[in-house]
Amino acid sequence: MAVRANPRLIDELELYGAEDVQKCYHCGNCSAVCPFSREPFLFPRKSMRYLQMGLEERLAGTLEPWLCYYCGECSEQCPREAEPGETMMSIRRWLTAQYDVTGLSKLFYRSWRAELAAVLLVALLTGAGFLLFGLKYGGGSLGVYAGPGAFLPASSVHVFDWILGGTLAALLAANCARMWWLTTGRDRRVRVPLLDYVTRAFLVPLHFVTQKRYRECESKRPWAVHFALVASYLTMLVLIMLFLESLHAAPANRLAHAFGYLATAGLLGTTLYALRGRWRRATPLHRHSHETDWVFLVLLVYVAATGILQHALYRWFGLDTAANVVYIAHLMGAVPMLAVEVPFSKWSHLAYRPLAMYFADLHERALARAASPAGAQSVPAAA
Amino acid sequence: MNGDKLKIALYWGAACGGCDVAVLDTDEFVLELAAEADILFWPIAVDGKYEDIRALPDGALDATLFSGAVRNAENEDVAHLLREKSQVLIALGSCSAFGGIPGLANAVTREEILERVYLDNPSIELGNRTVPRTRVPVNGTELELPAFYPRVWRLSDVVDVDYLVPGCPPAPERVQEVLAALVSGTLPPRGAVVGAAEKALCEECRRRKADKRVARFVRPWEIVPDPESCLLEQGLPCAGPATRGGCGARCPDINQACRGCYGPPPGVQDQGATLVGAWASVIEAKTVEEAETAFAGLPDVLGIAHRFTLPASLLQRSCR
Amino acid sequence: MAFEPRIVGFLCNWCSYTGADLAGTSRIKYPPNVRVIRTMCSARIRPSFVLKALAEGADGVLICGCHPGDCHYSEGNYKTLRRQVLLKRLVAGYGIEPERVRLEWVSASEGQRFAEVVADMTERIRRLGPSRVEMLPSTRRAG
Amino acid sequence: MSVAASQRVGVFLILDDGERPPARGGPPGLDLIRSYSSQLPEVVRVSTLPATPRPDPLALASAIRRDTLEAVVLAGANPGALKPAFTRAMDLAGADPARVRLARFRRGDGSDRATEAAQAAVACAVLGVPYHLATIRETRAVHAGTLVIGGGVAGIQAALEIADAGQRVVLVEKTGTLGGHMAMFDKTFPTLDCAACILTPKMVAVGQHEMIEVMTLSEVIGVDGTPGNYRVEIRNRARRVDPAACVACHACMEVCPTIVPSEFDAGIATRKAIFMPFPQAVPNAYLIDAASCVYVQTEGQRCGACVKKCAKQAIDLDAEDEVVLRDVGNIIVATGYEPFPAEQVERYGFRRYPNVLTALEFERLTNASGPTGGRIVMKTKRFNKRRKVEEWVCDPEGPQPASVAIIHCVGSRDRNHNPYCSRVCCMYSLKFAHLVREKLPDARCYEFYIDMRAFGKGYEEFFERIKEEGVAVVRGRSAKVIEKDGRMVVRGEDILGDRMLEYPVDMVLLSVGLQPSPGSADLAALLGIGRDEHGFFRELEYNADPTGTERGGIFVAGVCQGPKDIPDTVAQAAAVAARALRSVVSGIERDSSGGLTAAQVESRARELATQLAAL
Amino acid sequence: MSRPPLPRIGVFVCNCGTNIARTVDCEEIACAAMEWPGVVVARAYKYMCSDPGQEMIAEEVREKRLDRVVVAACSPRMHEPTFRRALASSGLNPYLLEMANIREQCSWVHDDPRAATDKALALARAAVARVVRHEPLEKRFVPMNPATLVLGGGIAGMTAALQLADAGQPVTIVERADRLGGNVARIDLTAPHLDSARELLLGRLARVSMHPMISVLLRAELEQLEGYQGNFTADVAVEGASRRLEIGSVVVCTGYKEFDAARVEGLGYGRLPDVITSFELELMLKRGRIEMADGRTPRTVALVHCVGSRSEEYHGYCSRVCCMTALKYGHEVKSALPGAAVVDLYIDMHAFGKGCEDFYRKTAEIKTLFLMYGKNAPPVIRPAGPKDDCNLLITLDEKLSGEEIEVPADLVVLMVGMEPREDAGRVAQLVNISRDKDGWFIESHPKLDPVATTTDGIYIAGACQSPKDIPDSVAQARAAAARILAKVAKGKIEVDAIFAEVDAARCSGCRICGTMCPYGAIEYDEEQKSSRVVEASCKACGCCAAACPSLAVRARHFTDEQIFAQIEGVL
Repeated sequence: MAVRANPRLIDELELYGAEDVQKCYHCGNCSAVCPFSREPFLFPRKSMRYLQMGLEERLAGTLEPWLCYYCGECSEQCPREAEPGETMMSIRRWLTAQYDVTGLSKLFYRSWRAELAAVLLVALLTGAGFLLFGLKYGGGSLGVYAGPGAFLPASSVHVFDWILGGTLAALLAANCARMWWLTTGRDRRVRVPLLDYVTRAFLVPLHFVTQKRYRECESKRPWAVHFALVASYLTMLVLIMLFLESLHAAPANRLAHAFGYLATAGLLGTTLYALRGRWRRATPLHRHSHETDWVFLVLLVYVAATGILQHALYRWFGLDTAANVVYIAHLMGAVPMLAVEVPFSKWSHLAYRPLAMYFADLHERALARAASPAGAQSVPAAA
Repeated sequence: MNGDKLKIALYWGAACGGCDVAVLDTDEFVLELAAEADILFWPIAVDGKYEDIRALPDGALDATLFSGAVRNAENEDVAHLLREKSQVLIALGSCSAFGGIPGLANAVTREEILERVYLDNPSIELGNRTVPRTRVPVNGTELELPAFYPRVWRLSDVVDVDYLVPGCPPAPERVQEVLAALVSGTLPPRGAVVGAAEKALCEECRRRKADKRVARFVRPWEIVPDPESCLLEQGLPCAGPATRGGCGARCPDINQACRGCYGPPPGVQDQGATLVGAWASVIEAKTVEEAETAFAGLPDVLGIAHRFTLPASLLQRSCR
Repeated sequence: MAFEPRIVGFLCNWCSYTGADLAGTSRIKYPPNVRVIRTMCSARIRPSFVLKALAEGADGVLICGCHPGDCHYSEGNYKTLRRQVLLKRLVAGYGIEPERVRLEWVSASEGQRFAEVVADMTERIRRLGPSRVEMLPSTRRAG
Repeated sequence: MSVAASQRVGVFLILDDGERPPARGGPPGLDLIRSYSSQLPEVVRVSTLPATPRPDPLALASAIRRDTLEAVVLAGANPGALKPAFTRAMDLAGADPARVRLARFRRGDGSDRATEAAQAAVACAVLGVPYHLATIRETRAVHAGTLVIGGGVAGIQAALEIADAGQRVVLVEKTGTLGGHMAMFDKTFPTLDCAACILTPKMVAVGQHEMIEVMTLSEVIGVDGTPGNYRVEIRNRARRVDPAACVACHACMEVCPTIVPSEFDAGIATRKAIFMPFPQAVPNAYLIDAASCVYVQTEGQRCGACVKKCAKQAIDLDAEDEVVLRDVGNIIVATGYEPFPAEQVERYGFRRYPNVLTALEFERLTNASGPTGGRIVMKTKRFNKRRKVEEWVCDPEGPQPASVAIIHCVGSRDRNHNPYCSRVCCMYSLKFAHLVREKLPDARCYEFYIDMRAFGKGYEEFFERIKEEGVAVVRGRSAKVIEKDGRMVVRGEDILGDRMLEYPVDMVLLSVGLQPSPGSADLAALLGIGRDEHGFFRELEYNADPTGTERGGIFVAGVCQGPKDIPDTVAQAAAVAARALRSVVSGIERDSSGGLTAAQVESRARELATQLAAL
Repeated sequence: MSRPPLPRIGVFVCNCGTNIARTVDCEEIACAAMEWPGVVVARAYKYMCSDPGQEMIAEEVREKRLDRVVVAACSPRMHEPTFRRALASSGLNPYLLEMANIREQCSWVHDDPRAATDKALALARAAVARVVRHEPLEKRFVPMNPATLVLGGGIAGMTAALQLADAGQPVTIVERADRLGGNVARIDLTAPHLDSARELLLGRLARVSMHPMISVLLRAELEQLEGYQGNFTADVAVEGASRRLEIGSVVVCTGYKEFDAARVEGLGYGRLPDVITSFELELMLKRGRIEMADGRTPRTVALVHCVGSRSEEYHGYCSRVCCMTALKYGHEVKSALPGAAVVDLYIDMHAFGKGCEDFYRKTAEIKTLFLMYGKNAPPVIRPAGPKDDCNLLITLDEKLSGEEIEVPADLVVLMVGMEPREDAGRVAQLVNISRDKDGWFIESHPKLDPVATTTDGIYIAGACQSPKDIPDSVAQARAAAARILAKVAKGKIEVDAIFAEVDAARCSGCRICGTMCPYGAIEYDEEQKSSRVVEASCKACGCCAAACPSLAVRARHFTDEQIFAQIEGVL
């Protein structure tokens, strides 16, 4: 059965940032340049082809975009300036929207106004909520930051963290399930035995933590930066989810604090580096910025900065009131950042990417198994 | 005998006798000839011995018409004899002029011929190894046979010849013309080819001719030729283009490709090579394979192209 | 004395003769056994020329023309090729080894090739030995 | 096709790509064009439109209706792009859709000349008169001679065409011989006939032609005058060998101590400082490369061995350059091209791996008269005793490659290098593949291509033939040449086969594109002719006059105008010869290359409009 | 073979410094030559080509009353013109010279002095034997009629005519249709610069119509052409009446016709009303109405390349202009219908001309969807179903994605290729030129001579030679004009002294030579029943002479006698 082409999908993808994909004339240079491009996952050219032709179903089912780390070599060498790297990035955004079960992602990606509104709305709600909570159920006084009578007791915030975390995790899990369905579950060419799912599952945490594939790119620096960012982020996440009290508690838990400082520094450093890069359009990766990229980075910087500021105000200067105000401001950044970015936007790639590695591995095994009797390969096409 | 009458002789060397028949085919003219000339010697028609001729003084004969090629010592001896005794020596017919059909023997060696005819022939009695020799003792006497030469010669190879009358056989009308000229003393200066045209056969061939293109050569039995158009164009290896005219295009008139019996046209040295050049020029092959296919209808090129002129070819197989 | 073959070369003016000249300007050495006769096109070569050369005592005849499709006169070399096929058969009829008559394509840039062809042909003819043909005698009495 | 005289015309000035509509005023050139347009009596409206976004025909239709326009003129750098929109708009507005006319011009830097030409173009379009018709200028041709710059196949052809007509030609060639790049080639596609067989007779004909004055080692350094009457200043660099005396015996070469890479052999072989570019060079004489000659470099202090060796005393090492003047009527520019420098595409490893060769190098390698006698060999390492270094050389006895990859579009169709298509590479690459398969029947041969541009007569058939010969044609530009386990590996995507290829190969041939000769910028400035964005000389009009230039009496032919193959080059060269001959035969230079004021053109156009209406 | 009276031959052997003398004993040759029949002087000298060398030859010619000269030196390709000039300057016919190439083909290629000298002796002997049979030859001239007949009034024909007429030469354009302009008149804009074809044509048309040197015959056809270059007589039928024209040259610019798209079954042309050809789209563009058959505006327009071209079944060749034309349509459709999507189905994108790759990129930038199909696997077009939001569905095996896809379209434009006009065969026969297997006229040589044909005086230009775009046609038309102008400028046609001639007294009219000549220089005289060589058209290859079985054709300067003598000489 022939697949229906849709010459207009390219217009839709343009909203996700694929502004140059139409220029591609399929010389195959990008795929050959890319160290990750090998059978059965040939990209970026083929993904660009699906996009150009509007083969929506095929495109939604591809794992390839997640296998790309956007080192930018392909874009650098593209003879038509079709920006294959950026196109892959755009497809990832589009895929994020496809995986999202709520449809919010689509809204955010297609309209930066909607995303901004959502962020602001959640921020206001958060601010108002915590203010109300602090006044009504918390310490009631902005003058107390920590300890008994604290305006926002760590334990309460911790509970909120867990509720928020749980909700977001559930949403993300639903998206991941959809991702599985689109890429693997419905693909009849790929038959994955259950055992494989179990035995290869270790790949998810492995890639999640190490992003080791990223290191295979020719330039190692982006990986280092990304690794630092993710490590900081995860550290912070662990600290907040598990040791929130320790951060607040006096006397200070030196270990938690030390990690906290490190993570904050890491977050600030890497995000500022990224912002600077995007501002200067220094590398191919940073040459094109979708609106959502700015939102994500700005929020991260903001959250990291407010986080460390409230800490500093309280710990170093003993300014409890100011610390509380900044804390609320911090939460007004952190909550929308998580609520919007984790399931619906850029953050989600932290989940999708390792999953994609995992699925890709399953695909490869399944295909190899299907083709195993005939092994020989790489004979010239017309020989 | 009337002293005014011409004295002529006719002789045949290695020949089939067709030329003599051609002389006879001049019908009543033979009688006129006989009225004008004394035929002193003509093995097929007149009684006469070599000794009679030998007895004549040199130059006693006004003319001799010598048909047939020189194949053996006897042919050569008589040729010398007649040359001495004749004022005018005319080579009558293609055998005499160019070697003719007997001349095809030059494609092989004498040994091969003897082998084939006397030793290796299926009709030979088993064990019989008799091969002719020049001297054979029979019952105490020695019989002498004329020596069988290693190759066939044209008459002009052994003696000076004054005129050539080509044709196998020459057309009777042409023979008559020559004889009439002889009688009336109007033969052209010596050395000429007489009884033939000055152009190639195509000149008198009545067929319609176009610019030549031949897809492939065919054997005569392969096609029924169109009676109007050029036979060569139809793929038959017609020798007409490289053959002297004069016969009146007798063969093409009966849907038969010219076999080349009148020999090469004026100036042409080697009829066979010339025919090869002409025939090979008109096919359209671009590779050796294509050419081989196109030439499949020419199985024996030498024999076909040099059917009557092999002893006159520029090139001769070594007899050593 | 060792047998030195005598070979007559017929070379077309535009490709092969120029190629032979190039062998010279490039100082490529080859045996001196070929004597060259220049014609405007290889298609000028009448089969009689070849017979004549053989009859005059040549041990071999080399004909060189432009590569197929390359003829200065668009198709002359094809005509040469056609004649060559029939000519070789004719020559064989005389009891002469057909290898003594050779057709080669040599372009104007193939000086090296010309030298190789000459060397190869000389060697082959040397191995064949002298040509065993006789010239058409003007009369038998002479011999 | 009659043209109605007076109509209500609307002029739409279309801005250049990326240009924003000026809030007020605008660039001076544009303003002058606008004011000029609006004062034309036929013009009822002048508006300015950006090139993008595309105007909506419906909106245009209402604008046309509003002003009851009967004809529309689109003016700008690329007005045709909007023509269909306007045609439709005219139809929608109930006007005659055929009355959309184009005035194409380059505003450029807004110089007076450009503005004047733009105004003239608008005037012609408003009046419905073809621009190139109204701008024809006739001047008397004073000199019959023609200067041909460049001695490649284009220059040779043009010179011969003119000289065969009995007219005088001065042919100026920068190098020491005629022939250009074509002389270096082995075979030419698609007929595979040998380049030398075609070219050398023509070179000889030029060299011996009594009507052609050949100046090798020469350059044009000054041009002065008007069409039909140019005075040209030519610098003849000293050859230092008298070509009339030299018998090309090569005794001098044997004693010359200097060895340098041979340009003619594209660097895969060497030559001496006194050398003959190639055996069939015209003039067929040696010359001295001053840059590498010991004598010249030491100002006569050392060497000079060749002088003593020359029995004909043809060598004068102290000869000096001279400058000569020639008066000509026409100038033909046929300066050809230079191959794209392959080292610019680092990933193909040219110069890093010895057996990555450019097209020209391979041409020499496979050429029967090349350094290996046409044997395709891999470069082998050899110790150079003189210079005491290891070198990679083409040894005629060297090993032959078992697999060869040919990479198309090196430096072409690439925004990072030359964005244009070089037009000949596909076909010569196929030719290479054929030669490889023919000479090395056991070798594998891969072609990596993007689009197979086999467009000419017999080309497509040639492509089919190559495929049948067992060449693996891979649709996909190979991205890089890498080294794996001591072997070169070519990596590329086989798009049609849906797989990634990594072929180990012994030799890589880079099908480099063509780019303008190094001196073309200076020459263009000297001659006062334009160049396009890629540096090729700009033709006057793409369709109507593909060989004329902005300056009358100066024509371009061959690759210097844009990449093209030999048949197209020869046709073009003959075409320019026709232009030159036309003025020689009639004594009149006639061209539409400008030089008239807008007012002159306008009044001519008005005259013509009435004549055209009468047709 | 009658021998001419004993000639007086001078033999001059060049040492070429040591180039020859090093391996060849030049003195020995000179001594030996003195013994050869006819040789009255034989000398060796250092440099024969030098001024003193040439002077020596001239002096000997005068003093010894030489009537033949042999120079044994370098290749005749190098110095034959030099020595011919030397002969001419001493009052001898230059063709009474023969050179023996004892440098390039002797001293430079052999090491053994004895063998080299022997070979040089043989070559010199052959030259002497040959030169005996040389005869003085003169270049001849035939008059050149400056008038030209241009067959076909398309862009190529008009360009050629104008080029000639502007040079002041009379031209007659014979056009079959009732208007000039040809196929260019059918198009609106030209690729890649989107210039107006109308303006281009109007300019040409105006100049042609107003030019005093051009006469245009519309609704006219060539009926017969006789004569040879410089001197043709053409019979032209103009609206029934026959007119006779005396002309010197003919430029054939008969152009092409478009491929009949209905022949490709699967495309549905003729069956599906919204499948149209490129020329039909041109008409729509000219009218400003791109509409479907029912009057609606298409939302998606598909362009199918290579219809009838690059296929095993129809034409194997590429039609060269369709790719760029399709790209042009991409732009035009997007301009006229900004909301429409354009789908472009191609095999390889032939954007090779100047500015074309750039145009291709721009077309891609405006989001034209390019789909690649395989050669010999053309797309199939069928009507869409009621549920589809389109009119037609195109199925194809898309090569760049490897997917079997279907593309929705409302209007499909078939880029029909070019093919020879149906009367091309007749024209070829009339003017005696050949056609290739596809039916295009064959040029004399694709590189040496792309506009001349094998018949001198007949030129071809434009798409009748093979598919071509406008600039290439224009260049070709001008190139053809250049050839004619060159001859007109001289006023006469020089016939080289070396050519073939037929001895009518020997010719039997077998017509074997008829097919030998690639230049149509051999004519058959029906009345005389003999062939004849048109000297003005002969290029002296000698092929006919080799084929002639009657030795009636004689190749001057390469006669049988000369070559036979040379063969005897070298052996």
